[in-house]
Amino acid sequence: MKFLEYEVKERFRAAGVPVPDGRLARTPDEAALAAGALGPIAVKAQVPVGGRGKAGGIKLAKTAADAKRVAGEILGMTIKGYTVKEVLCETAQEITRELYLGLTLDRDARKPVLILSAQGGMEIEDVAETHPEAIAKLHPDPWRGPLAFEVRDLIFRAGLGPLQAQLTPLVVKLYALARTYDALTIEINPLALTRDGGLVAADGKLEIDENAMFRHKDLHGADDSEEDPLEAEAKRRRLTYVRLDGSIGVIGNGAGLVMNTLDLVQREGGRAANFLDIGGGAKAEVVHSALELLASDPQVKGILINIFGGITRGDEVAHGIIDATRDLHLTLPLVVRMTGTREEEGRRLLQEAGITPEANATAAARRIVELSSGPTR
Amino acid sequence: MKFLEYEVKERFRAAGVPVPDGRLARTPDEAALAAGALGPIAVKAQVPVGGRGKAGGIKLAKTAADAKRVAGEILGMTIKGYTVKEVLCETAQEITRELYLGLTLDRDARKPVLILSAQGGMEIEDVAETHPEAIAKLHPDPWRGPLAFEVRDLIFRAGLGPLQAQLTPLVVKLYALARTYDALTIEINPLALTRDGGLVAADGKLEIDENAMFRHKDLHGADDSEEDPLEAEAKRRRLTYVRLDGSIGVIGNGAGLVMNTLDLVQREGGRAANFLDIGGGAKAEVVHSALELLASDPQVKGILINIFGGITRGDEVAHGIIDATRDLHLTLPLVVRMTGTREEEGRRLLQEAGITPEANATAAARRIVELSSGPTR
Amino acid sequence: MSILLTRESRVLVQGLTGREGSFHTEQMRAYGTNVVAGVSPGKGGTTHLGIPVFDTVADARRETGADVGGIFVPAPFAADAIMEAAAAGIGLIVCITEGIPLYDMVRARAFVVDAGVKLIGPNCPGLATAGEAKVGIIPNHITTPGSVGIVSRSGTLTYEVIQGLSQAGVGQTTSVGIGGDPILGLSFSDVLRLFKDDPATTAVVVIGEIGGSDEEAAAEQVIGRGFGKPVIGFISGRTAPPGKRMGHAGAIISGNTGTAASKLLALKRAGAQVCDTIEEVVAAAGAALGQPSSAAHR
Amino acid sequence: MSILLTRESRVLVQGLTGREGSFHTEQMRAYGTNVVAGVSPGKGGTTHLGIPVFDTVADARRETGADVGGIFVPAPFAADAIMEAAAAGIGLIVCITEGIPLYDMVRARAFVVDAGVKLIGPNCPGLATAGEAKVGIIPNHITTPGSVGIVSRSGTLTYEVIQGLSQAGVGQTTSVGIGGDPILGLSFSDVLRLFKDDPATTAVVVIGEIGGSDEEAAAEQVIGRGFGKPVIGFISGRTAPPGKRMGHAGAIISGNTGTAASKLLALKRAGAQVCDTIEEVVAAAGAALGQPSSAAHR
Repeated sequence: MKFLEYEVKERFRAAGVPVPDGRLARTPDEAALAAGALGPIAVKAQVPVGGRGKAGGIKLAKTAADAKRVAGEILGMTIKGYTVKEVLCETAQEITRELYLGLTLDRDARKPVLILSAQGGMEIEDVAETHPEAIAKLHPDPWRGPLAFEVRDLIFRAGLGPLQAQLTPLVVKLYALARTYDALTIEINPLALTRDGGLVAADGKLEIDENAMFRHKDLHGADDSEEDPLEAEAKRRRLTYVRLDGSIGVIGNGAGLVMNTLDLVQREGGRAANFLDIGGGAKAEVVHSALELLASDPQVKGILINIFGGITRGDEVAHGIIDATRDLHLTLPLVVRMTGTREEEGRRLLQEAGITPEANATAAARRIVELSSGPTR
Repeated sequence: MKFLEYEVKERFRAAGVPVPDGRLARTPDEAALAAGALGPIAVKAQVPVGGRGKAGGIKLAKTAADAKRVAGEILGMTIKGYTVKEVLCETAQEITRELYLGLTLDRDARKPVLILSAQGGMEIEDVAETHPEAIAKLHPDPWRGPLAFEVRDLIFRAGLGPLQAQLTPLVVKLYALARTYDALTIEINPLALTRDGGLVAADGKLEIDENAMFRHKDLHGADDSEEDPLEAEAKRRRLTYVRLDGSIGVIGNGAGLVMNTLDLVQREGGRAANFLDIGGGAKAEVVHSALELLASDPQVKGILINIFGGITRGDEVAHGIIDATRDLHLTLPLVVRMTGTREEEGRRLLQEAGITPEANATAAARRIVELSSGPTR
Repeated sequence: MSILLTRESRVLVQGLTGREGSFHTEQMRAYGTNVVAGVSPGKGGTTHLGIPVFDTVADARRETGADVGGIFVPAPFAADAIMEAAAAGIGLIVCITEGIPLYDMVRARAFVVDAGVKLIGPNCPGLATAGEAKVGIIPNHITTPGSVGIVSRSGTLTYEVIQGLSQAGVGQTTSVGIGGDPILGLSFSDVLRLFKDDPATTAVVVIGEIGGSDEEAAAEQVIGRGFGKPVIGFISGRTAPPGKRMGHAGAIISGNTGTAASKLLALKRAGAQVCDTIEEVVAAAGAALGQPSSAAHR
Repeated sequence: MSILLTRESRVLVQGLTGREGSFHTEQMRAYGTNVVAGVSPGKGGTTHLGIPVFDTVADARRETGADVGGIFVPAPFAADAIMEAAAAGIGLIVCITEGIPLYDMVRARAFVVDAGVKLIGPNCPGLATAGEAKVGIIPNHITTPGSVGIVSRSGTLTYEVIQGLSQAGVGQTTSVGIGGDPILGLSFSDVLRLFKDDPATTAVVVIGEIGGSDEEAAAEQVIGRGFGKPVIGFISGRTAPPGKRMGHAGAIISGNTGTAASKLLALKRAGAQVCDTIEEVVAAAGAALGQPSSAAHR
């Protein structure tokens, strides 16, 4: 779950991380009022993606009239598929230096990692390539969290020793926020050093672990439903779905198996329209729902279903397929490969419904590519 | 720092530890109002000491008229030296069983210890003697805190398995409270099992580590200034003072040295009126303040000052003694033993002021006992 | 004769009385696994499926000598279950549960490492020593005893390989699904080291996928350093686009790391035979054991 | 020739640039202590009292080879300073600071134990190896080299004993003030074990006080099990009433535990000679070394 900048900053403020004064505006007039109250402001599009500045989504306004005008320009614009519905109007900062402070998962270390960089304001991955010496990392012990002396050491290693007194509590607070919100990623970028010597979170990012949502039932994230209605619909249906750019719809059980099915489709000369994992132990309804989703995609010219039943039962899957083809009046080419638990029952049900399952995944992939041949681009 | 029952329960409630509905009353009429709102209530004297029940400080009231009457009896009574100024009026509980849950420091383990007992409602030390098998203990790892499986194990060991689902989160919350408040001791006693099967904190105790007060500047504890004005005054003067029952006032630097001075006084046939440690590096003003305090005690018939200067400087101590004897027109017998840092300067100053220091602690103790002989009881 | 699990292993099931725990425990017993105890707090003293149930893992271990644990408890309680097993001295913990919060798992992993015990998973199909015992959810009927070891991040793809091998007449020693989460217990390297030292295993199949760099680490640190047995490698997700999470929290290509190309290259450099399809994997495993490669096709 | 500290010890001072740190570092150097580094975050690269100052203990240790640390930082930061020293591999940490919060200290102690290093204190006077080196605040002029070891919970009472011994012509090896707090690093038992193994120490003075049961533990587990050297014991607080905290957070008699009587009895049973006054302690130590006991009186 992701949050918009203003939502992140509300949480920063509550945790004692300094943020600029700001107000949310949904109309140009509200932006003008904000400028009246705050003085010169930055007007910032609230969208759950990076690159707002380059896209023209962040503009300065010295007066209320300015603010009204630029807010009028930004509100309603589309940035990477997201329509701007709100702008954050923030006191303009006199920034003398931009730093980076963030936490993310270090997969290889199997621990979260705090990252502090003397080079902020850009993507940390880019800094890692261009100025690796400007980045310092700390892997806090998962039980102890970052200890004050470890944080000081991080700061000295990042070459930010003179800011140590201010930065140490900030790093500790950011980690505490990460823990409180089960953050996969939390970032202050840029962490701005202002003319008066203070540190302020000029922009912030927060992404919460979906697996931990049972601890955060009160939270509602940003509406990050892409303009693509299929991904939004898949999310509503609780299907693990990723949109791709080919023409063959793929359904399978298990991430590795589905990924392999995509690979097989490509190997046979086709391209998949999606990744769709129905998971383990899926009932007929889930299969039905998945087929319905793919059938609604005009890009899909044929559907391949690949099931290896462990917990998942062949008869359940077969029922889902049969019901869906009937209910949806499905006319697209459909190829099924099915093995594992209750394989015999499932195959028999399918054959009775006029669907002949393929013997193995490679053959199934070849068959669907043949059946749905036709250019998609 | 200690808290009154109602203050402890406010914190329990905020942390999600269930407590009875209750209202604080400062007059019999307020107690009557509480009974009107809550129905049958327990009226409980709010004093920072145990043994209220035996002293008549807790009474039941079925009606508003009852409540007014018993509150009138309890308000203004004196329990172990404390005048009752407030009563807590709480919904009377139908208690079917009383348990104990608390945390304190286990000095030998060098860790805090959680204690759970199937026998509540009495002092846990008494349970430990009479029903040791009813007590289960858990020493949480200082970094990890009590883990859920460890808490379940604690509950099963205390023979409270059937309450496991309710008790586990309660234990975790109590420990979190202890950490939040830097509690030396935190107790729910009794932890009451009610007729409807719920658990409720019928009484609570909380004592905070004075050393951690810099983290809790917003907290104000119970007014536990004993009726003895000297201990209250010593606290205001930030002197480490303990009232004893003899006639010889004792001042020294360092807890071990002062304790040893008390022992020496008793060995020589006297009895100390107090323990007073001026600590390390005390300035003349502290010595002055300490002498002023003892001089104000009518029980004190003579004063013994025993200083071994490490950080503490002899000349500073001498200046404090000389100024105080002059300012206070001190006529009580005064014996000084002084050695260590700046011993020569201190001794010279004292001798110039007509005070001859003793050579060693034993001689000094003997001398003050001789000088201040006279019955104190 | 295998790694990690044998028919002598004394298996305890945490979450025995739940729906998943009950179902798979029956499957495990049908496979031949020696399930000696279950743990369900508050149900101690009862029996379920004829298996004695205990309140705590410590009790269960003391009373039954259980040395392997399978965890089928819901995600919010699974990290605690792992730590309970580790604290009680269970030597091999197999956590099937999917969806454990990241921070819970980071702490549980650190706890397991401190305790010096082995963890497989979470979010994994578990492991099966063919013809002897299994802990987890690998389908019973697909395994065949033999001499190929399997280690895999994917559940269903593991089944594909096992079934393919069995149908081609190529038996297995132990098949281990290490799980698809970013925070795991045993890694590819850990399991490969065990296979290296197992005399019964004469060839090993490694089924990786995009994301992370565990396959690369295993290639460089284990396979490439005198492994001494044929290794057949396969990576799924070659056609997955960067930045898109493919189901598993772990299956994501971030920047230049975690690509199938990098993993395949590392395996190749380490001397493994890399394959494009599961069929090729099966054929290669058969060939490595000296069987006619045609036997690998049906 | 002593325990824990010698003239070769390379001492680092955390909080060097503070008032207390500066004063006592000068005293330590005047005593002969080899102070090689100071640590004050943000002042790295400067010098203070001619001593190089570093931002972190790790830096200081790397650059100067410091192996003993003295901590003079204020209470709110002292536990962190202890952990920093332990993490940097400082083998002996001496924390003088008084008033560290209980939970801070409980965690720091666990950290130090995990790191496998030694901690003396907190809230202690430190230690002095007579004529060689001292870390802490024991007055310089009272020590005399010799063969009596001292271990004590009290600061000023330690000075009394050292001075009394010196004035009676009885020299010391090392005097260790372990501190008066309830949560401590080295215990009486730990220090006594070191004295037992130190050939230069031929008799040991133990200065206990009411509260806790460390004196009893030391008597039963160390002194009473073939200590092999005379031990002279003293307990202060015999006349302290139960339930009243005597200055030190540790000095309190709770119920039946922590009384002077119980400690004296345990020492006696273990074969120690227990004394009523410091003068008797001095006389007994002199006698134990074969000096005329009259020399112990001035």
